[in-house]
Amino acid sequence: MAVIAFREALNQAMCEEMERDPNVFLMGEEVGQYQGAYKVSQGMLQKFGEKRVIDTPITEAGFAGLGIGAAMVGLRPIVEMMTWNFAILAFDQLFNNAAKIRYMSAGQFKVPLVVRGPSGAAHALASQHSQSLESMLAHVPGLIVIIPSTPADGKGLLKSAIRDDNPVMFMESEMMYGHKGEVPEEEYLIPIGVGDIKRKGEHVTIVAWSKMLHVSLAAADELMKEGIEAEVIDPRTIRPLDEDLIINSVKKTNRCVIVEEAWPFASVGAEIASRVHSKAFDYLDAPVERVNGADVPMPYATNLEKLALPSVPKVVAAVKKVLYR
Amino acid sequence: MAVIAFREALNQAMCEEMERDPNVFLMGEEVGQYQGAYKVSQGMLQKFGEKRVIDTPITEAGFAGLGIGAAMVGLRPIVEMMTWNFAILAFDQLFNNAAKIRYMSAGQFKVPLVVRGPSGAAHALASQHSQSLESMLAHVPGLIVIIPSTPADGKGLLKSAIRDDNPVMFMESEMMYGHKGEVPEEEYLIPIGVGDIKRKGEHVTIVAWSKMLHVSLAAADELMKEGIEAEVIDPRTIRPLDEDLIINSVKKTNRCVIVEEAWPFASVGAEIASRVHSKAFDYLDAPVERVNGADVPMPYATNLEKLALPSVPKVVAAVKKVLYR
Amino acid sequence: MTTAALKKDTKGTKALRWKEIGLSNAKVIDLYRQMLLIRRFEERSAQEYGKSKIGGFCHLYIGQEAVGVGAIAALREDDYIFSAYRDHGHAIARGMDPKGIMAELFGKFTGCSKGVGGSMHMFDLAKGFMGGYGIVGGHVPLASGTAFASKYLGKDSVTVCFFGEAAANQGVFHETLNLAALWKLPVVFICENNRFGMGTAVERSTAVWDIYQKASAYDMTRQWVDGMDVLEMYRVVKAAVDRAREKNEPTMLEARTYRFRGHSMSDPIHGHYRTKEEVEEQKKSDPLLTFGRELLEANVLSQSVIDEMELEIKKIVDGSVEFAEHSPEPPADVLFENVYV
Amino acid sequence: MTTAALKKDTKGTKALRWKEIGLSNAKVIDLYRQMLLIRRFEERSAQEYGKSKIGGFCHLYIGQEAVGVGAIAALREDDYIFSAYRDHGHAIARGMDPKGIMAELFGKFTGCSKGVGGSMHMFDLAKGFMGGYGIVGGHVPLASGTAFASKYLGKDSVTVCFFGEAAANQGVFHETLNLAALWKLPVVFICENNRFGMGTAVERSTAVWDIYQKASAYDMTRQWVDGMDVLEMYRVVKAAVDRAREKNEPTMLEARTYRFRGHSMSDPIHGHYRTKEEVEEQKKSDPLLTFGRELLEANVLSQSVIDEMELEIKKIVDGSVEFAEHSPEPPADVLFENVYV
Ligand SMILES: Cc1ncc(C[n+]2csc(CCOP(=O)(O)OP(=O)(O)O)c2C)c(N)n1
Ligand SMILES: Cc1ncc(C[n+]2csc(CCOP(=O)(O)OP(=O)(O)O)c2C)c(N)n1
Ligand SMILES: [Mg+2]
Ligand SMILES: [Mg+2]
Repeated sequence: MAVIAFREALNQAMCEEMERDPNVFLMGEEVGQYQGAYKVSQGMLQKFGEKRVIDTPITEAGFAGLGIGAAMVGLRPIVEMMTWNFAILAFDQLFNNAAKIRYMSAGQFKVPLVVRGPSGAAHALASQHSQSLESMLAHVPGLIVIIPSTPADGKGLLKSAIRDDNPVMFMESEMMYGHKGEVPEEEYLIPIGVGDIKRKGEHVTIVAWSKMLHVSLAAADELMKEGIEAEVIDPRTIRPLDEDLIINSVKKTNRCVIVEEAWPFASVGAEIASRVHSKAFDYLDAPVERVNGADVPMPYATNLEKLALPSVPKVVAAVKKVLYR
Repeated sequence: MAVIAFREALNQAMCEEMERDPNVFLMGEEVGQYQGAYKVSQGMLQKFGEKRVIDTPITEAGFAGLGIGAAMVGLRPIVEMMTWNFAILAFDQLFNNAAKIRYMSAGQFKVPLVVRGPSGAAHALASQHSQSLESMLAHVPGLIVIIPSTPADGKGLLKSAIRDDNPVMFMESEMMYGHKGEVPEEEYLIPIGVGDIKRKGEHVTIVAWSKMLHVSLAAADELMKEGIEAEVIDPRTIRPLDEDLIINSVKKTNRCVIVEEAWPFASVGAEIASRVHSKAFDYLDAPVERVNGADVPMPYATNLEKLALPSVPKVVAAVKKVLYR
Repeated sequence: MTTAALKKDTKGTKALRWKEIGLSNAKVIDLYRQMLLIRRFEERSAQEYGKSKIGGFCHLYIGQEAVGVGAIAALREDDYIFSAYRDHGHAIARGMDPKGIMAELFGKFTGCSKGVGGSMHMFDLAKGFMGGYGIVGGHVPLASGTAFASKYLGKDSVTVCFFGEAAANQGVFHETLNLAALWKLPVVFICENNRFGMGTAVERSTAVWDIYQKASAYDMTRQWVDGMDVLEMYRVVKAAVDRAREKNEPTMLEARTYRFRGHSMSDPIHGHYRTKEEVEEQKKSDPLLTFGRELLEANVLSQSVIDEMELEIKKIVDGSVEFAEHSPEPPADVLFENVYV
Repeated sequence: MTTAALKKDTKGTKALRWKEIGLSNAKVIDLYRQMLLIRRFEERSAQEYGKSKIGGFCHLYIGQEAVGVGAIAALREDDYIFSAYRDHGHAIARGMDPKGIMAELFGKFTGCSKGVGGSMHMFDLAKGFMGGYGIVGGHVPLASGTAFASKYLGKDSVTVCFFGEAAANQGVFHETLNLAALWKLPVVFICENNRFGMGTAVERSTAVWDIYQKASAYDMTRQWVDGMDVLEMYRVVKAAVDRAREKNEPTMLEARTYRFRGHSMSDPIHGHYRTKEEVEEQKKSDPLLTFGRELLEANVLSQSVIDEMELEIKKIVDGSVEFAEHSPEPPADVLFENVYV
């Protein structure tokens, strides 16, 4: 298998699907001539030309809506949001149009749209540029929410997202674009809605995605030193959620920790905790612990930002708590 | 005590605060000349004049932002959203500006703003006009979210909201504007963040707010016939949440049902369920049950809409489930 | 600019104007008939709403018929139409079955959106009727999307988007016009300026009362049209649609019209925001009245033909109510259908 | 319209132009000094960013100094200023302490936002500096809010709002201009057209390249200004601010300028989106160069005075770095402060 960076895996996924289907095109700010704000679309303008790799004005609601309309008549737009923070400007288009058109039209129209871009904190980008908004997106029926954590998952899931006939919100991580990982040479897809056990373990189940998956794996290494074997589960898709994978793991370990970069209140982590408590009620030996980003706007100062984000020590502490150690 | 309608109680709260403080003003679509889309601002233009009761163009992001800027320099705007569904267009202003300006400026500026309007389903308004979005608002640190269920609570809380120096999201219910209830003659305030036990009971705790509080009270009456005494708790404020009130009740009843009009995934109900499970872990005799609006865009047809919303039978069934009856 | 300036100016004698724009007598009679069908259909809808057979919001098109009928007559079958929540008239003008529209209003399974969409969300894939939408201005960018797709796919389908004058104050309208002008998309924006956004007069909601002039910020071809004159609507929209089809040139049109009824069934016809007198005055330019008179004077229509037409239309409308009445509600499992593919 | 048309046209001889607009020699020397301070401060910021003393995004104002300095010189102490993320220059021009600005860039507790705001979010209540904002266009409506408050409170404080030409494509810009024009708010919108939004040339992002003309959709007083000429900026903004103060008349100004550096420290100065030659060509109208020459020719400045100025400014900049270096990080509990009052 080739070892490539996350951004490269995403780039491959888009290129392969665009070669496969002429109705797939990429649109967004700086995706073309500039080669992508984070270089995810590097080389794509040269490869596919201005017709299919389109630079937009800074007008998130406008081009998101344009993408939705185009999808209604058979195109398969990939709309890049320079970051998901800016997509808030397009929430009306995503929540009231993309998510509802199929339902309102009683199935006459579908919206095969992918909206993708980086999510969450990078380094010292401060409050308006550091948000993890998957909880809001996942709250809305009609939307699919995918948030991969490895190059291989990113490629396989982005290809599935582009082929899916539903509006898919695809969340990446600025900090992970450089992460390298093995990616199969041959073509492959990863099914939407199927989670993955990233590390097997017997003593506790840790559920985490995107950047936090890596924090959790590092924590698992730490815990190993003390003989604690953590099972680390990556849902990969947030909506629909692979509930069985999580519940079955908890039924085995009897303990669960959820690690999430987002704010805690009414978050995806809250949803998972609620389900684990209800569906593994008789198996839990301790209440589910949730490790979240601090419930504050992200501060600029690096020392504070570090304190605001989930970390290996915080995860280790949470695991020990559920183990009463 | 006088018996008045919910809309009248809100109207009184605004009028009293505007008489008390010249810097308070009301702005929104149709609030003036038209006397309010739902007549909440009836008579206010006549009473306070065009300077303080201002009709806006249909431009939610624009006038929400205008309100935030005005609040930064000492005014206390009440911004009416004709319905919260339309406020999605202003989410960037509310999430990135209102919620963060105090934090980003290290406390130099504050945003004493109230954004209010009806939330949730009315009758056959279909998918774009029937949403309960409190979960998204409550996810954001920096915002306060209030969602009262009686005229008295509405008046006392709206007055507190107008006097509060934080941005307050105040959610009403189209269906409740006509609800009548006793409201004290003398001036009073209800503190933000303090819940209320709307009915005392020993066997089960039902947590519900806004319209669902009334569905839950009706269900409690039903249950009474079978000798089941439900304690019905109305948080009144969603963020900050009166957690102790809920946890203490559950510690007493050992059972909890959460009734919520909103979609289930990553909702306020999920947050409450997660906290109840964690903080009353050793007291729960059954997993928390959640009764939610169906996880679909709201259909138009009345028969389907009815099926989509929480109902007395659904709440009764949930209560019986946690009671293993 | 004064309020008066917003009213239509006269266009002198109209004798056989339609010949000059290539419309046959049969065609103009059909235009008249479509307007009459919409009028009667909506009057009946109002009655059924009164009987609570129809729920929710119900926004009538009465008074504005000439806009939709004239504009849509200029379209081809493979063109796309987007509407807002005031969409019944557009749906009928597009040739959608009145039965399916009335059934939709009744929330029945036989409705054009199977009863899940309702008054504000009529859809018809086969007719290129891309839907009615309830968020003011929210559908405008969608129209640039279908226009983009036509260009991308090398199809010459044109998109027409209807919206009100108050919607032109929404940011996304501005964003969309910029995209359409910048990328030269085959779309015609038709702003139905009926003078009010709910209870707010256009003069109180926007700084420039000539709505079509807003397109100057995008250097887009623009003009206003007498929205009470079905032939003018046809003529001007036809020209715009041809420009879009042949040159991918977008156009912004302002159709000056008037809403005879309240904003929705639950709103007053007049009151705080406009006087009874103003409404009565405006009714003098009722498109059915004026166009009917024109056709009678030209002996293209006779009163007896109109009477027959009324009878035929009454049958259609009665039939649609009949159909809606006897249609089944959507079965329970429809609640969970079509959330995802 | 061609790209060339976006470049400033010459205004003939400039000899003692400032006298005609009522500025003393001392004042214009101060304007020059402010531009120099911003330039040196930002050059140093770039170095410190290179040393990772400064993190996150860091958008330099180099090349655009004349816009902020000229405009802000036309304001009163009780006026309000809103900026975007390219806000260091505006903050310095407003007289904020370079120490506090550098400390903010360093993320220190002594910063103007105590280190929690950072490069994009500088605030100074006392100076009426209402903040720098990171969402393109997102701060524009806030400016209409402070202007609204001035009118509401009967104060004659004027609000000035800076934003880039690409921000003018955002819907909320359109919504805000309509509100400001409709309600006659005392606000001056200053669009800094530096020809690019990140890597996108203005011609590729908007249908009308004369950005100031977008205000025609709101019938708002508008004009373009040579943003490389600090005196022109002062003159035109002063007139606009006076109109706002005296007649509550809003104005939209387009300052034509150029960004000499990359969009942010992490972006290339030239490359895919513009050539080295273009940048070099533009540098010929560097406001420090041209205005410095003008003052020298007029014998208002001498090289020795400029040299002293450089020394004095170097001390200030060194001092600010010194100060930032030795300032403490925000204590941990600051993380949870100021979320709520
Ligand atoms: C974003 C949004 N804001 C407010 C509303 C409530 N509303 C529905 S229609 C309407 C008036 C729209 O007027 P106009 O655009 O002129 O269209 P008309 O109703 O006159 O056809 C308003 C305020 C809405 N549906 N969406
Ligand atoms: C809503 C939003 N979209 C995208 C971005 C990313 N971004 C930051 S600055 C910028 C370019 C803005 O250009 P312009 O408005 O001309 O201002 P300039 O940077 O040239 O000063 C972009 C795309 C953002 N911060 N906010
Ligand atoms: Mg209207
Ligand atoms: Mg720029």
